[in-house]
Amino acid sequence: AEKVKVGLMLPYTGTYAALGNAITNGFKQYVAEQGGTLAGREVEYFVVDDESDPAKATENTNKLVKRDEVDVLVGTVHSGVALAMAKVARDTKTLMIIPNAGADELTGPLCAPNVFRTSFTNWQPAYAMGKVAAEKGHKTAVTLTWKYAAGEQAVEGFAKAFEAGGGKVVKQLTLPFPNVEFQALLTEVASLKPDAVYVFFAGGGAAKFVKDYDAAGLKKSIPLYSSGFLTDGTLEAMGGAGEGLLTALHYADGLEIPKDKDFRTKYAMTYKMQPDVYAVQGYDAAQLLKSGLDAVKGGKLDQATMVKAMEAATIDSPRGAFTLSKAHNPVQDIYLRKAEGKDNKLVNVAVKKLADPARGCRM
Amino acid sequence: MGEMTAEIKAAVQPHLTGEALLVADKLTRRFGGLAANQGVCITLERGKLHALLGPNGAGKSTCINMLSGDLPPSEGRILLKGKDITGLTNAQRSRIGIGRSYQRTNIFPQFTVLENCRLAAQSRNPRPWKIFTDALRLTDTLERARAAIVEAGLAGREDRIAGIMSHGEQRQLEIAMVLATDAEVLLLDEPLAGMGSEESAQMVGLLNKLKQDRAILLVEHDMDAVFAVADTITVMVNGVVLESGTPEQIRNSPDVQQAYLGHEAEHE
Amino acid sequence: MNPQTNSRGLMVAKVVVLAALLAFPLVGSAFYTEMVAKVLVMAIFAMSLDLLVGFTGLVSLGHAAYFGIAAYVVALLTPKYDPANLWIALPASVLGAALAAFVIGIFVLRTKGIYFIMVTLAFAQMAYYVFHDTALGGGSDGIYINFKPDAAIAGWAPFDLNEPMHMYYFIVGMLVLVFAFLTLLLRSPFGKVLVGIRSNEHRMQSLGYATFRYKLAAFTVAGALAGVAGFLYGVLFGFVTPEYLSWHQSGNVLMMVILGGMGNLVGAVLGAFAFIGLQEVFSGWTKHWQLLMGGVIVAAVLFMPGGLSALPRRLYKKFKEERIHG
Amino acid sequence: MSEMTMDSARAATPPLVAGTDTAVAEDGRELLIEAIGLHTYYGASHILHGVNFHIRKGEALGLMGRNGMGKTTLIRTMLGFVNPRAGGVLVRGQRMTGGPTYKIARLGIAYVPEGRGIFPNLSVRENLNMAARAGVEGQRDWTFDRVMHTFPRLAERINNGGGQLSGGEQQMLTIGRALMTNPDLLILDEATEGLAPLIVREIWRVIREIRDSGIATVVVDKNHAAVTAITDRSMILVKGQVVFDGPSEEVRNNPELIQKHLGV
Amino acid sequence: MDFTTFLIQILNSLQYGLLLFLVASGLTLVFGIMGIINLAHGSFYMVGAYLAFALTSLTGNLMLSIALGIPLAFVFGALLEWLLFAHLYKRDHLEQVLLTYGLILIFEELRSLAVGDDVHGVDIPALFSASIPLSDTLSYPVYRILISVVCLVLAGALWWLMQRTRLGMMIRAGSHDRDMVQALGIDINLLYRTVFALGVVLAALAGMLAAPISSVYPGMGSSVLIISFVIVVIGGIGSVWGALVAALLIGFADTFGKVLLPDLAGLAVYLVMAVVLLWRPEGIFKKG
Ligand SMILES: Nc1ncnc2c1ncn2[C@@H]1O[C@H](COP(=O)(O)OP(=O)(O)OP(=O)(O)O)[C@@H](O)[C@H]1O
Ligand SMILES: Nc1ncnc2c1ncn2[C@@H]1O[C@H](COP(=O)(O)OP(=O)(O)OP(=O)(O)O)[C@@H](O)[C@H]1O
Ligand SMILES: CC(C)C[C@H](N)C(=O)O
Ligand SMILES: [Mg+2]
Ligand SMILES: [Mg+2]
Repeated sequence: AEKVKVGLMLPYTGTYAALGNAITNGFKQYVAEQGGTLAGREVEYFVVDDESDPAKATENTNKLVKRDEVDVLVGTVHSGVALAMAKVARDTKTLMIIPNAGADELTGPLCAPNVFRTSFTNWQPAYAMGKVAAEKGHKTAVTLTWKYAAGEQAVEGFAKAFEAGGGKVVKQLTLPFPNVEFQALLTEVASLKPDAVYVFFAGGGAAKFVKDYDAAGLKKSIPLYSSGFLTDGTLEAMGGAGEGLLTALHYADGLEIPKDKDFRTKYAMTYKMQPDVYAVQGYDAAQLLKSGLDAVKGGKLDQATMVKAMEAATIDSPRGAFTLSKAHNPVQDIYLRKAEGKDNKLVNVAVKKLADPARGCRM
Repeated sequence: MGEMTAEIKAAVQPHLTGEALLVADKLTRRFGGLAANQGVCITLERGKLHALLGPNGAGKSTCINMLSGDLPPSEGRILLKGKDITGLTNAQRSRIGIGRSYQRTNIFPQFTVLENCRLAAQSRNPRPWKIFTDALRLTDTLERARAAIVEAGLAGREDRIAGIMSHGEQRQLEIAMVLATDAEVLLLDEPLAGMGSEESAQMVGLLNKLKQDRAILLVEHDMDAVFAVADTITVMVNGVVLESGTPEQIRNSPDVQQAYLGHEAEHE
Repeated sequence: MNPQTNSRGLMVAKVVVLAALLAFPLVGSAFYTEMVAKVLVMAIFAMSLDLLVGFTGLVSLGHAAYFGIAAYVVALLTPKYDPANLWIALPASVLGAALAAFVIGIFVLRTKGIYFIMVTLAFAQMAYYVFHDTALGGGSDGIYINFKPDAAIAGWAPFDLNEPMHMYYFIVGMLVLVFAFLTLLLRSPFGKVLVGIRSNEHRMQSLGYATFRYKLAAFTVAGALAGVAGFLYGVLFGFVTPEYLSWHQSGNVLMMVILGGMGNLVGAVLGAFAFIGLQEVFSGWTKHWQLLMGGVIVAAVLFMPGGLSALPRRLYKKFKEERIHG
Repeated sequence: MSEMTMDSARAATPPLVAGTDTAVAEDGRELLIEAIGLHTYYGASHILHGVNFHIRKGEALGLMGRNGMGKTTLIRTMLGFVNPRAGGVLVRGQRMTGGPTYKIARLGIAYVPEGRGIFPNLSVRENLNMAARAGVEGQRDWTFDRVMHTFPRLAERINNGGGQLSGGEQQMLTIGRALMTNPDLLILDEATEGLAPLIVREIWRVIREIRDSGIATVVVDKNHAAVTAITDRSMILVKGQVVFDGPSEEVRNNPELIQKHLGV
Repeated sequence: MDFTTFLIQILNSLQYGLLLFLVASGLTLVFGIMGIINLAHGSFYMVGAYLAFALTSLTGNLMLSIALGIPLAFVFGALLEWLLFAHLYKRDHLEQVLLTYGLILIFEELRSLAVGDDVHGVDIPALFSASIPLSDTLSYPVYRILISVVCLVLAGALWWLMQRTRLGMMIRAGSHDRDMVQALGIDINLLYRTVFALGVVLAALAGMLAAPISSVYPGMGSSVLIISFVIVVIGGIGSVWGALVAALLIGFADTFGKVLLPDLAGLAVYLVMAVVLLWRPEGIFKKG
């Protein structure tokens, strides 16, 4: 069979570099498990560092699509970059799999037959968290996030579920991305004295936020909830400050799933480190691609056939098997996790088979 | 001529006779507690060279700075042909015919001697809207620049880069630039400093020629030169005018000798 | 090599380069054609900044503001499902950028040196946050230009920017225009004054030049030309984000100018080619391409003072000295 | 080459006692600076054409020549600011061709540059204090107070920024600062430029005083009469070549010499 | 905002301002006083933070790590000056911009190659890990107070060094005329090498001290770079007190901007800079 050309457009420098690397590792691990091929095809990689810079996104995508003529685009972490990628993918009708970026629009108003996602929408874990917070009997909450797409959408998801469950979001605080001086806002939180606080942060900012929250004495008095990105890959950096935090995400440590155990052992062996949610998403992107390739059976890469197969696929993910919604976003269990040591230990399933509402998707 | 000017002429400088071009009317300039100039009155007449003398720090450069618009006076007025120009910027004053040279060489170091002077000459007729005309084709400007270079004794050195010329040559260029602006009033701050004897002598000749249709204020510590060209001399000390008069009066004034000249011929 | 043959040599070189640019799309792939087009746009941007930095001595670290504002103007003028008219959109973008530069210039030109660098940065950052934090231009996600402007004049369209070739030649045309305009401007009396201001502004004033006005004019012209580049960039990629106004963008174009050699229009073009070209080549080699990029930049500063455009002269001088003493 | 042949120029230079620890002139006085066969270039332009130079301890030397003849270049070459393409510089018997300048200065050489080298961002007091240092033999003859005493005008402006001084005040400050290093050799490049006659006379007096106290001086000044009056020896440079090197008296008594090379 | 909250916000502003000054102090020295435009200053800050992380995981104690890190940073700074910066003093300032921009890229990649791209934490030393309660919900960490104290001490020391010592005078003189300083018998190369290294030490120290509260992450250098420049410039280049005042001003603008005008918070700092520089085109404490 002909080989398949995979374009990896991910951040390899800058704040999200670690995420880009994890996704790449995950993807390649699945291919390695398949004996170095996907559906019997040799995989040829074309790699572009997108630097998480939306301004360069269009051309970077063009590099893969027009110069390298890849069969499928895999990327990326940053929502803004992903939006630009998806535009090129739609315009050029290139198959695209998003292994992280959570922007709701990608599988909402901007959904397209050739664009898939193996990660999440920003809305999903946030919604689950809102539900849990309401169920815990909290009446008031304050939200706090960076003012950009991912943060705003997360807050919206949380508020939706929390208020549906009878709670009230009394104030939505924001600060510019990627500002990390939280003290003023923490003081504001302390003076509002809500029953709960919901935040969306990731990476270095997340670690700093949790430390500041703890140091300000708030962790003892007001429970902190978040989408799981807050504590993924950052617990070590938080020192003890993250201990006991409850977060919601589509992945957790200590899932009693054979697939996951297997995945983790192999990952740790190959890369000498523990996998995280990003590695899983990369791994699943490769799986999804395989299901498409299987459908064309070594023949020409007919997109319609592939799309159909991918839409119907059930991905045997380490996070637990999932299927795709009509808008091509995972319909997945969202777990409630609790930070213990360096792990985000599974507490329970917060929402089963949660699908993004995909408002605005006409597909 | 304004009535004020006449009054000043009569009261302060009775020896003045010609057409007053530039008048400093009780100029005062303070730097914090220090009054670098206090109530200084000076009149520059067409056809005359007025020398301003005084010990170091007396306020001579400060006075020139106020006349040229580089420094605003704390008090007092400046009149050009009877019109109050105190509020004008240095650029505006330059355009109405007041040119100056600096005590500390102030040139365009990266440019050639010719370009230095060409820019000076161009300021008479800047034509900024002519953006599709080659500046080097504006012959009137070029000619004036070349003439100034020759007058300042830099002939043959048009294409040298100004910044890497010797100190004395840069001092000559400093003068050439004022000449190129073709100003009616010249304010020269120690033009001879750093020049060799030959250049100095040449300069004295030039000043004598220039003053015929201009008014010149000369600050200079070279007494031989001053007495060779000055028609009027004002001596300042500590920011105030000590004495003003003809070269003869000044040379023989005991006050001036004590404050500035010292007693003649100690080792010369 | 006397100055005469030198300038003739330069002329020949320019013609050769132009011919190469014109021929490129005929041999290069569509992708590389687009890439060269991008470099040319950045070259226009770099030349506009060079007018300030290299010729007038005004180091602006906020030049991307005008680039970005022009891009937003086309983006906002383009209806969602229709193209805008080129002959309206282009002048509007350029005017928008020029206007912004004029107004900001009135404020920032009161400061000098490093302070000037910082105030230009401050104003650009404010413009950045206006687009970034408000819904005006789609917030941080930016907006798309779904249709490239239509070149029709009264129903007749001399070219179609949706054709990559046409777009490319349009950009080459704009580059040549901007280059010619700046060349003429710089040898005019006006241009000579700018260079004089760079060398010694105080003396220019005392010679009678109202330097503020000249600087404001230069700042506005540079803003307008940055606007030309911003317009082309937005149209070329069909996408506009606040990042176009960011200090990174301002910094990058400044790097191009310095790398190419300040005060030299050809240098600005060379700088754009070198900066983007190296980025392309290195990022194709390794994930850690910025290490190579950084290394090249450091080496360039140490061993290539005066930038790329000073290279031929320095080599020539070295050659001559060797002949004398060797 | 007029007036002197190359050989006679050599003859006027005392032989170099190379390889010994202290350089000593024929008359037994220590040689502070000795330069032989200096050829200095700025880029491609050849400025100094084989200049020989020396100065002994306690000697006062006048260096004369018209604008652009290479006086400053000679000084800067000897101070190590410029590296000559040929020739060598010995400072107190140590090979110091091309610098480093600070080591040369520490051998007791102080420099007052033409066009003033004050630090405008330092106050008058700081300008002086930053330079204070004991001489090579530990002498501390010149103190802050003595400089104040020599230039009372500076005392009045003591807390002013260097950049705010009048031209002449800056000149005084530069001289004062050079003296604060307690040098054995003071090089004054146009030190009286811009100074009022009274002060100039004062400077000549100071220079004489300095010379009498055993400090050597090299004076560049356009006032030839004054220079030859206070120096023992004079040198005249024309286009980067030494055309005269001999007793100042000879120059004083020979107006034609001045006429010819200095153009008065 | 009730009164207690208001007071606490003022405290926050002060504390944040002092933290900013800590980062900017090295820049005040290298850029403000020596006159070297060093964009890589943020990278030195990052190097310091990673150094604290690396050394603390070896020694287990931050204070000990800082004691070890300071001489390391000094040597590193001196080497860098000798290798690179020493060649640039006589060049155009903009070439320094280009060089140090290249260095940012290099340091960032070397960091990535050496320790990877993960976020790390550094523990607050046990001695300072307590908190002081301010209101029923809010308390204030002792470590932050410690940092504030260090800042004030540093500001004082820096001011004293620059304004009251001969060394300071020489440094300031050197920024204006290196040749003349040499002619006075001062080894300017050695002097500047030392001071540059000192600047690197200050930046690294800031990184080391801030590591426990800000954590250690890729790109942390560039996030402080611009703000440090803003501070040095609006304070008035070369003025240590100016930088301190400017840092406090920015602290206030940022803190109250976030609380009162959350939608324009990003603008606040730059608005302050623009206004200050239009009001005083040479910074708050302009030098003669
Ligand atoms: N910007 C300033 N700030 C403070 N003091 C100043 C300033 N400019 C000049 N002065 C002081 O004002 C006095 C007069 O200075 P000015 O330059 O006018 O003297 P001058 O007569 O030209 O002297 P010289 O013959 O030495 O050039 C001096 O004492 C000087 O220190
Ligand atoms: N940096 C430089 N680059 C090139 N040429 C230079 C440089 N500095 C000086 N020159 C040239 O070297 C020659 C000698 O200059 P120098 O300054 O030594 O003369 P000088 O005798 O001191 O003159 P003056 O009496 O005017 O100070 C001059 O022609 C000058 O133009
Ligand atoms: C969790 C984050 C890495 C998500 C990412 N910032 C985004 O833009 O969607
Ligand atoms: Mg004066
Ligand atoms: Mg000289």
